[in-house]
Parts: sequence; structure tokens; C-alpha cells
Amino acid sequence: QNDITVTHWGVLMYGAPYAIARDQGYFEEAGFELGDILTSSGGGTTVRNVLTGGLLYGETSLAAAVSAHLTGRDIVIVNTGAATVADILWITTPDNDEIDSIEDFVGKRIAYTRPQSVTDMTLRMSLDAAGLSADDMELIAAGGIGDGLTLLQQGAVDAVPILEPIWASQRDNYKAVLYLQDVLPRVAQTVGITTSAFAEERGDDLRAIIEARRKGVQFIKDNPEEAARIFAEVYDRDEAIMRTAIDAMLEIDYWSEGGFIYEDMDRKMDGLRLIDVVEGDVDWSAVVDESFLPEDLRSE
Amino acid sequence: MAGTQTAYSRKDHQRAERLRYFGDVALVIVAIVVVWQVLHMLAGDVAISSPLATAIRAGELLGSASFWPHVAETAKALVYALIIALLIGIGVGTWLGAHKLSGAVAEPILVALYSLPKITLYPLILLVFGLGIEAKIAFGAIHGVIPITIFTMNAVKNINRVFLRSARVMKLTVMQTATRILLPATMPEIVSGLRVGFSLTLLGVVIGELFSSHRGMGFLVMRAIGLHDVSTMMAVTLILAVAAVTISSILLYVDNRLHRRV
Amino acid sequence: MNRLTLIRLGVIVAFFGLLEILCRTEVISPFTMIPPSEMAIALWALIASGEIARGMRQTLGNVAVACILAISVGFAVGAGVHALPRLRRALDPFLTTYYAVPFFVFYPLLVFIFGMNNFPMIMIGFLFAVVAMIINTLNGLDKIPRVYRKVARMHHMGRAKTALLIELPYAIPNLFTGVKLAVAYSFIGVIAAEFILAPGGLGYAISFAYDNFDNEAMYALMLFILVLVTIINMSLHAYEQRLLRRQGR
Amino acid sequence: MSHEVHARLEGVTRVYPAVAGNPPVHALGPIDLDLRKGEFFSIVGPSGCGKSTCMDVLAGLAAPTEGNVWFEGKRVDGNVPDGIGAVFQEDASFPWLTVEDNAAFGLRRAGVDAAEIRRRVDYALGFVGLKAFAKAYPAQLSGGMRQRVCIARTLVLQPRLILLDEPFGALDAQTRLLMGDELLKLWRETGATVLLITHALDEAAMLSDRIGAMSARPGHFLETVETGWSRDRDSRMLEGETFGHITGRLWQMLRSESQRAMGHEEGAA
Amino acid sequence: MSHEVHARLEGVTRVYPAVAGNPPVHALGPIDLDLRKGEFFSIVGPSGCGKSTCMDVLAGLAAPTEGNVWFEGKRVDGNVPDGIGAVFQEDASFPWLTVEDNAAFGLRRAGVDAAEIRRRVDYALGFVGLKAFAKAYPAQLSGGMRQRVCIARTLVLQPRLILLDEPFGALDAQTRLLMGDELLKLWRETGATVLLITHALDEAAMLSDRIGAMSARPGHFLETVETGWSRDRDSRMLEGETFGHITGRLWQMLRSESQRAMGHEEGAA
Ligand SMILES: Nc1ncnc2c1ncn2[C@@H]1O[C@H](COP(=O)(O)OP(=O)(O)OP(=O)(O)O)[C@@H](O)[C@H]1O
Ligand SMILES: Nc1ncnc2c1ncn2[C@@H]1O[C@H](COP(=O)(O)OP(=O)(O)OP(=O)(O)O)[C@@H](O)[C@H]1O
Ligand SMILES: [Mg+2]
Ligand SMILES: [Mg+2]
Repeated sequence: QNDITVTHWGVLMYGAPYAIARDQGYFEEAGFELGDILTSSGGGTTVRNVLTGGLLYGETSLAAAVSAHLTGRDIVIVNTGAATVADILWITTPDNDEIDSIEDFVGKRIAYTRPQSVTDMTLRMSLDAAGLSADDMELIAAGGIGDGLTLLQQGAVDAVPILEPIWASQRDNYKAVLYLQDVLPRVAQTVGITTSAFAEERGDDLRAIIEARRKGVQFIKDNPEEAARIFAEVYDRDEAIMRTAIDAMLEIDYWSEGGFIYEDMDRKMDGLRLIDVVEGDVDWSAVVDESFLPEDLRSE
Repeated sequence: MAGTQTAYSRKDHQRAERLRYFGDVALVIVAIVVVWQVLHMLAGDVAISSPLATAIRAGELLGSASFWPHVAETAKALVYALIIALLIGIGVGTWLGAHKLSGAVAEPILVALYSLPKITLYPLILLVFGLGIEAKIAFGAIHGVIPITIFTMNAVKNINRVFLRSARVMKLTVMQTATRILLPATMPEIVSGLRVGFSLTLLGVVIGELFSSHRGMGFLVMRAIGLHDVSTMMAVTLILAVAAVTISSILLYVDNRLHRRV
Repeated sequence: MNRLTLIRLGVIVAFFGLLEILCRTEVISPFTMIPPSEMAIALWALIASGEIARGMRQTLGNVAVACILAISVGFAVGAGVHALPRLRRALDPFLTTYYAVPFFVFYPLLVFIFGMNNFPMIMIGFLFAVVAMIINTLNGLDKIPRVYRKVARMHHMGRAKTALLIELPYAIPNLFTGVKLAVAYSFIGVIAAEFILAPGGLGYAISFAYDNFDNEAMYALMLFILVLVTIINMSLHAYEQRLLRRQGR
Repeated sequence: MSHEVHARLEGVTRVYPAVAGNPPVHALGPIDLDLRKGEFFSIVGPSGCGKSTCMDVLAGLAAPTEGNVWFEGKRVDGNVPDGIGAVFQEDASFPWLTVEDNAAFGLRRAGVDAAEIRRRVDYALGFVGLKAFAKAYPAQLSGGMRQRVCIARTLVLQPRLILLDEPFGALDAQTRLLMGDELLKLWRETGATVLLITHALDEAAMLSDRIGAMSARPGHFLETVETGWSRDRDSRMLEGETFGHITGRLWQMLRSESQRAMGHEEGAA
Repeated sequence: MSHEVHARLEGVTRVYPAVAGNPPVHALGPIDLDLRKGEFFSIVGPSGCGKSTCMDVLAGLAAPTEGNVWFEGKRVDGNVPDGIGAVFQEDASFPWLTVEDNAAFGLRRAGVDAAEIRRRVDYALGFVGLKAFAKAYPAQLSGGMRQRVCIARTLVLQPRLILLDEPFGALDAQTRLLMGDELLKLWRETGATVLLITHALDEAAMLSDRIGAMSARPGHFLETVETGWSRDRDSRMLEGETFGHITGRLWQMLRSESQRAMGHEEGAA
């Protein structure tokens, strides 16, 4: 079983390092015969696909991994994927001159995607950080990104969340009003997971995957131009748009090379508690296994 | 003489009739396109792409080599799912139709199962079938199997008893009765069931692809929704719909032929 | 209670019993499915805590509206189309294919038309259910022997009166299939829409439980929907049987 | 019996227009027919010759393609005139209504008051022998009883011309003869004009004052036979000699027509 | 005609067991019947008296509840014996086969060789007058023609005993008489024993050597009437006097039975 899954593969930016690594043959180089890369819509599904679908490795949201761990699932976190949630931003229509920053959200109708999703969480964290209260405005669950844009066009809401690479293709049509990196410290986003059985038996393969992905990240940093071309081809998207999106991601140091920053992960936990997704605390050492990381990326 | 006259005018008539029918179908299609265009003009690109843009995008997709593996994947899953749904549906349907008590017990249970939102079964499907094409096939099959079962059950239940008595008088074996009498006699209803089952099976396969896959029409739709790529989303939907209408029309034709015999 | 109902109950009990055993003996892992008894307990706890009351109200309300809309619009459209045989023939291939179209892609459009409220959900349920009702109305009206329309004319009845006093009562047993399907499809449509897209309702609650590995809540909710759908179906079935028996059709 | 004309068909033809790939069907005529007030007239003829069509035209349910239809001195032009009641070939009892509600249907539509409805329904149900089944639904009755429900439903409206299209088609030959006796009783008591369509020659011979024998499609009258029966006749006359003669005469006329209608000259002996 | 017994019912009764809340139905008997080799025997009787049940028992399609059934000296015990052909009350032509494939059906199943099948099917279709329709499907034929398809399908198997259950039920009275002529021809040519079930007294009177009149359910024979016709008779004897007498006699016997079967003593005149 050499298939892996990456949440929102084919859609969002998490997949870029894998796309590059596969294209450049990094997996073989590291000694791993990669099968298919499957997409999984959403964290819960990704985790289930790994746990019950028999996949070797999956990149999923930290929230899903933690939920699974806390409900007793046999899950092991082996590396970090996207190191920050700052690919998300809030936008409004260009002709809306009432909103320019998060302070202007007061009294307005602000959309997020679904309750208890990452947009819900980051919006509330941002409000907290800016010293605002959710009671001062109307928060609206829009469904998906596309539904939000429809609502915005329709005038039913005043600001909606968006993320790369959709934003890259829509820059001219909207006005950005809230970049998360402006108000929030870094918050961890995705992690790589496997099962303890695989962790025991397939350590070398996991190491190879993490190694290959890391090389992919380095390749993007070194050759953004070439990376955009490859990524656009794999995702079947426009190259210029992908270039824009990749540049934006590099700017916020989006892709981790794999190591864990527990501070950022704890911050994620704070956020999850804020929206009632988890209760209590996580003992990271019980779920994280750093032994598959290259030596130089391990903590201690 | 009079006979040939009638035959001739009858043929003429049928031709005119067919022309008119295709004209009517064309009108329905035009009506759909007009409504679509109006919706587009009201709602804009962000919600629904125009018929023209969608058609162009569909053309692009159909013309690109990377599109066809998706089609092949979905088609393959659909074919397997349909075969499974048909085998189980006809088998179980025949049993429930032939055995009155089982039929009476099972029918309301079947209908209740039918109305269970099958999307909630995904975790179970995943457990049993894992990832990959098996899960999609299973998802398609569970969507299609119940309507086919119900249609078959009713067909067998309502089979003209005198056919079975004829079989006995002509001293047919059980096997001969099944293949020579039961099957052909229930064929029209089974094809009707297949028409409904086909659409739902396709929907099931596509939904199955939404959850987890790396290929297939459902994957394309999901990706397009994720990327808010409205024209691709609509184009894939359009291609699905056109394919379904085409296959359904073929089945309808078969259906009409079979029913006309009876 | 008659024998059939008893056997039916027996089959259902046997099924859940088997499931219970499979789960208890961990042939089915507890992470995949919990025993039915625990589902029931969890469901009771959920209901008692009042946590899902809002979601239930919302979903059931949406289903009810979708269903009633689908039945009435479906009948009206079905009757209209039935009066126009040419239109009907032309529509036929589109009607059955309809179910192959993945509806949720139109959600943004529905949001645009109806705004951000329950209506898009209702519309998806409605769109899913209405065609089943139309198809079955057509079938039901087809089965009315021509002689009944002659009788109506002998009684000097107009088009509307004939539809109301002759066609509708005659077709009711046949329309039942449509009504049952409309109920089923309203459920499927609304819950699937909530599951995939929505910001609330039972479907969302299930998907949330699913995302967060809360098996208790997830299976409790699935059980709730199953029981509810079964009760509605069985009542319709019982009423239909009574009607059929009385009218002997 | 008076010779006053109650209803008249004058050079009537009926052509069903072409539908769905089928060419037009010339179903009837041209025919002429005078129904005398109070007489019992039967039409016999091979299957598909246009008997039901003829009745539809007379009742105003179908417009004649050519020719004129008169009832009680007024033109019938595709609308059902008052005073005509019809019982159709097919069972048309309403399965969702009880027997008495079925019988009361027409009166309720006409807005007759409740007491009068009661009275007339009671009488009609008694007449057709269904009083004991007033609360039953048609499904609980046999085919013949259901046809009697339709007869009651027509009777309560007290039509002056009663059209009966093979009302006993669903019954076996023996039961038909019994029903024939009842029909005669009804005819005697109401004094209405009766037009009966049947394919059973013995039935026509036993019941009618006059019998019109129709040709194969497009149907026209080959001949009209007068029976000369007295008003109080019943099925016992089956055994008489005149009866055999009338039946034989009708059979002679219709033999070749039936062969034509069956379209199997090659198969006949 | 010999008096050799071809088939025999001995004290046969048949009770349909109770189903789904309905009490058991005593449908038939006890009856005794000897069918003589080569004779034309008809059964008449009110609707629901057990005529079809009687035929099912004789054909081995249903086991008698009590009593014994013999065919050609052997016991019939719930299995269809060789040499019996049956045409049922309902249209049993297979709509998915052409007329000739319908006719060939039984022979193909029995594995008869192709040339022989051709020969027999040709003969049978010629006989029932459907040669011109060999390639047609039953849906393109009238009800009477479809019954002839079933007759052909039975004929090709060359049965020695032919059972016919109201084979012309779907036809109008006149066409039935025509079909009766053909049936007589068939009987004469094949020399088979024929058992015909019908409810039309005139049909029975005209076709049969002997006629058994059955009582209302549970059916038993009230009386058996010998007609004394010669072997080459046809529908022309309808006009004769003997015919009227036979019909009248049957009618007398069945009148009260029919009334009982209809269950409407109160309605009869
Ligand atoms: N609506 C229709 N459209 C076309 N043809 C019709 C229609 N109704 C009847 N016909 C044809 O017209 C002819 C006469 O029909 P009609 O029903 O009047 O015959 P009938 O004498 O009543 O026959 P039967 O004894 O079988 O009742 C038949 O050949 C029939 O096929
Ligand atoms: N399968 C069955 N189960 C129970 N009762 C039956 C069954 N078949 C027939 N009967 C009953 O047995 C009686 C005799 O039926 P049968 O069909 O033999 O009558 P029949 O004389 O052929 O009537 P018809 O003239 O109407 O064909 C009827 O009262 C019928 O209701
Ligand atoms: Mg008619
Ligand atoms: Mg019978």
C-alpha cells in the first residue's frame, strides 16, 4: 500500500511540495515507490482515509488529528505540513469603502465558511487579538468559499474569507481587508499522520516521504518560477496564477520543512477551544513521533 | 391495393410524427438554455456560468487529454456498480416477487432504507471497501440497487400467472421456466427500473468520488467547487447530464419497444 | 397488530441484534461503529440534553416544507403536463435523467436566489423530490380509464371539477407512490445538502460529529433519522394499505 | 308505443383524427336512426364496428364529423343535453365512494336537496337490488353488481333517454339473461326510451322492440328487425320458436360482417 | 364414437386452503366425469362454480383434495401427464415472441428437430388461419387472434386430450360462433377428445356431443345433456328447432343456479 492522501489535493496549496517532489523524482531518490496521491475533502475524511482506508500517510488539519487522538484513535503525527493559517484572508467588494481593516468589521455582516471550521476559528482569534467582540457584528456561516463570494456579490454579507490559490485568480475583483498575519501570531495548520502500526513497520517509507516532501519545499523556495510551472501542470491550472499564489505563500513561509513548532500548535489548541471543537489539553509527546524527521529538524 | 396505400400513408405519418417529436425535444432544450441564460444574467459568473461559456469550457475539457482518464474512471465505476446493482436487484427482486410473504415483509423496509440519506453511510463503506474504486462502486450500487429491486419485485409479483401455468402444461423445467418465461416476461419492467436505477447509480458514483479520489468526474466537480471554478463545475455537470440524457434516451427507446410488444 | 407487522419487526430486531453482537464482540471495531444499544442511549442523552433540538427543528422544518412544496407543485405540474401529451413525450428523457445531476453544484445559485437562510436547503430537498412526484402523478393520471372522463361530461362537469372530483380521488392510491418518494427524497436532499454544504441542521451535526470522530453522536443521529424515516414510511404504508383495501385496488 | 321521434341521427359519420403515427380512422357511418319515444331499441354488430362511437355521438360526448344529431327536437352539438343518461361499456363506478354515495353523485353535483336525494337513491338502490350493499365500496361487489351501481347512478337523474353500452359485458351468458329481465322491468316502470348496445344476439332478440344490425366498420345499419313482443316479456320467451327465428335472422345478416371484422377470411371454414 | 373412457374424475373435490385471513374455499365437487375417447364435451355453469378448477385438476395442474383422476388408464397426481394440451381462459400468448415462435415454443423446449418444427408449425398456423401473421407479435393481433396463437401452440404438440377454458371469452358473441365452426373442424380433423368450458349456452348447444351443466359453487353436475348431433355440424344449426330446445333446457337448469351465484335473490324479477 503505497498511496498517500493530501487534504484538498488538486485544490489548495498544501499539495505543492508533493507535486514537485513527485515530478522531480524525490520519492524514488529517497527509496519510496509512491502510488497515487488521493484527495480528501476535509480533515475528518483525511484522517478516516488513513485510519480505516489503509493509507500509509496523510496530510490533514491539526484539528482533525487532535480530535482523532483525543477520541482514542490510533494516530501518530509525524511531521508538519502547512506551518501557518495565514493563507486565509478576508475580502470585500472593491467599491466598499466602509471596510478597510478588521476594526471596521464592527456592525457589519462578516462571513466564515462553516461553524467550527478553520475560518470560524481564525476569525474569532483575530477578533480577540484585535480586542473586538463577536457580539459587535453579525457572523454568518456561508457554507463554502464560493457560496461566500455569491453572498458578497448579492450584498448579503460585507466581508468573506478566501484563500490561495483562489485569491490569486480573484485579486482584481475584490479588495483585501484582513490578512491574518497582520493580526495573529503564527498558528499551525496541517500535519502528516500515520497509524502506529505503520509507524512501527514502515518507518523507512515514512522517513522517505518526509524527506521527499522537504526537498519539494526547498525546490519551491529555490526555483519558484519552475515550481509554479510544475504545480500548475499537476493541478491543471493557469501558470501565472499559480506563480502569484506561490509567491504569496513563500512570503509568509507557508510550507514547513517538517519540524514541529509546539508554540504554534498550542496556539491552534487555544483556537480550537475557543470554538468548542476540543476540550482540555493535549500531551504532544503522546501523539507526536519525531523519529521520522531528519535529524536536523527534530526538537531538543 | 388499399392495403399498400394505407401502409404508405402510415409510414409517412410516422416520419412526420418523428420529426415533430424531435422538434419538441429541441424546444425543451431551447427552453432549458433560455432559463439558464436568464439565471446567468441575473446571478452573474460567480454563481452560474453562461450556457455559452459552459459549452466552451466543456469543449475544452473534452478536447484535453487529461480529461479522459477522469471519464474512464467514472465510467468504469459506473459500469461495475450498475452490474452489481442489476445482479442483486434482479436476484433479490425476483425472490421477493415470487415469495409473497418475503415481499410483503420486505417492501416497507426497502422503502425506508431507500429514504435513508446514503451519504451518512460513507464511514461504513470506507470500513468495508477501503479507498479507491471499490468504495465508489459500492456507493453507486447502493444508490441504484433498491429501485431496481422494487421494480423487479413488482414485475415478478404481477407476472401473468397464466404464463407459469402454460410452462407447466408444456412441462418446462425450473431452469427453462426462469430463462424462457420469467425473464422475458419481466423484461419491460426491469428496463424501466434500470432507467431510474441508472441515474441514481451515476449520482452515487459521483458522490462517492467527492469524498476521496484522485480521478473521476466527481473529483473534478469537487475540485472545481474548491477552487470556485464555476465554469468547470458547470461544464462537468453539463457533460454528466448530457451523457445521462443520452443513455436514458436509449433505454427509453428500448423501453418503448419492449412495452409496445405487450 | 397483524402477522406481517410482527414478522417485519422480527426481521428488524434480528438485524439489530446481529449488529449488536458484531459490535460487542468487536468484529466491527468500536471506532467504526458502536453497538445499537449504545446508539440508542446516546440518542436519548442527546435528546435529553436538548443539544440537537435546534438542529432537529431546522432539518425537520426544512424537510416538511420541501416535501409539501414538492407534493403540491409536483401534482400541479404533473397534471398540467399530462394534459399536453406532446410536451410530456418531449420531457420524458429529461425527467428520469434528472436524478443523475449532482444538485449541490447549484447551491451558490440557490444562495443567490434565496439568500443565506433555510431556503437553499429547502430548495435542494424540493428539487430532489418534485420530479419523483411529477413522474408518479403522470403515471397515476395515466391509469385513469377514459370512461371516467366521459362520466364527468355526462354530469356536465367542467375541466377543474373533473380534476378535483374525479381524477384526483381516482388517482390517490397511485399518487401514494409519489408521496412516499417525495418524503424520502426531501429527507435525502435536505440532509445531504446540510452534510455537504450547510451551516446547520441534522446533516451538519452528523458531518461535524463525523469530522470530530464523535461516533456516539454520529450514530445516534443516524439512528434518529433512520427511526424517523421508518416511522413516517410505515405510517404512510399503513394508511395506503387501508385505502387500497377499502377501495380494493 | 307512440311513433313520436325522441332522438335522431341524420347522415352521421365519425372519423377519429390521426394520432401518434396512426392514420385517421373512419369509425362510423353514414347512418340514419330514429329512436321512437318509449321504445326499446338494440344495436348489434361485430366488434369494432362503431357501436360505442354511435352512442358517444348521440350523447353529445363526441361531435359527428358529418351529419346532424337531434334530441327532443334540439340540435346536439358536442355538448351533453339534459335528459340523457348513459351507462358505459367499462365499469365506471367510483371506487372511492360507497354504493349510496356513488348513486347520489349526480344529484349532489346538481344541488338537489338532501331529503330528495335520500328518497331517489333509496328507490334506485332498491330497484337494482343493492339496498343491502348501500354502505359497501364497489371493490366489495362483483362486476355485475358494479354495473348495477352505475345504472342506479344514472337512474336517479331520471333520464328520458337511457343509453346502455354493453352494460353486462363483464357477465357470463346466463347472468346476462337474468339482468335482462331486470332491465325490462326498469324500462316498463320508467317509461324511458332505451338504447341498448350489445353483441349477444339472444339478448337483443329477447329484450328489444326493434334491433338494428350494424355492418363492419365503418358501421351502418344493414337492416332493422321488429320483434313485435308485448311490453311485459321476459327471458322465458327464450324457449319459444319466434325467438329462434329472430336470432337466426340476425345471425344470417351478421355472419359475413363478423368474418370481415375479424379479418380472417382465410381461416373461416 | 366409441364409449372407451379417455379420462375420468372419480369423486373429485377441491378445496382452496385458507390464505391471509380468508376462510378455505370449497370450489368444486364432489364430481364424477367420464370423458369418452374422441368426444366433444362441454361444461356450462354459473360464474365461479369451479369450471376452471375442474380443468386444472384434470390437467394435473392442481391436485384434487379428495378423489381420483385418471387419464388413459394412469393416475394423474399433481403432475401434467403427456398427451394433454390446454388453452386457458386468459390470453397466454407470449408477447415477447412472434406468432411462429409462440407456436414453436413447446416443440423447441422438447428438443424436436428443426425441420419437424417447421412442418408442424406451418400446418398449425395454416389451420388457425394465421399464416399471414407468422412474423407478427401478439400485440399486433386482436384478442381472438391471440387465442388462436395459443391454440396453435397447443396443437403442434399433438395432444390426445385438448382442454379449452373459455377460449373465446374475449370475443363478441358473433365472432365466437365463427370460432366455434373452426373448432369443430379442428376436432374432426385431429380426432382428439375435446373438453370445452364455456358460459354461452348457445355455443355449448351447437358444438358438443354432450353438455354437463354445473351447479353453483361448489360445482357438481346437475345433469348431462346429449345433443345427438352428427360429426359434421356447424353454426348454421342455430336456426334449427332442436337447438332452441337444448338451449331452453340448459337455461331451465341453470336459471336458479345463476341467481344463487350472483347472490342477489332480492334483485331478481
Ligand atoms: N379514440 C379513438 N381513436 C381512434 N380510433 C378509435 C377511437 N375509439 C375507437 N376507435 C376505432 O373506431 C372503431 C369503432 O370503435 P367503437 O368503440 O365505436 O366500436 P364498438 O362497435 O363499440 O366495438 P366493441 O364491440 O368492441 O365495443 C374501432 O375500429 C376503433 O378501433
Ligand atoms: N387460488 C384460489 N384461491 C382461493 N379461491 C379460489 C382460487 N381460485 C379460484 N377460487 C375460487 O374457487 C371458485 C371456483 O373458481 P373457478 O375459477 O374454478 O370458477 P369458474 O367456474 O372457472 O368461474 P368463471 O366462469 O368466472 O371462470 C371461485 O369461487 C373462486 O373464487
Ligand atoms: Mg364498444
Ligand atoms: Mg374460469
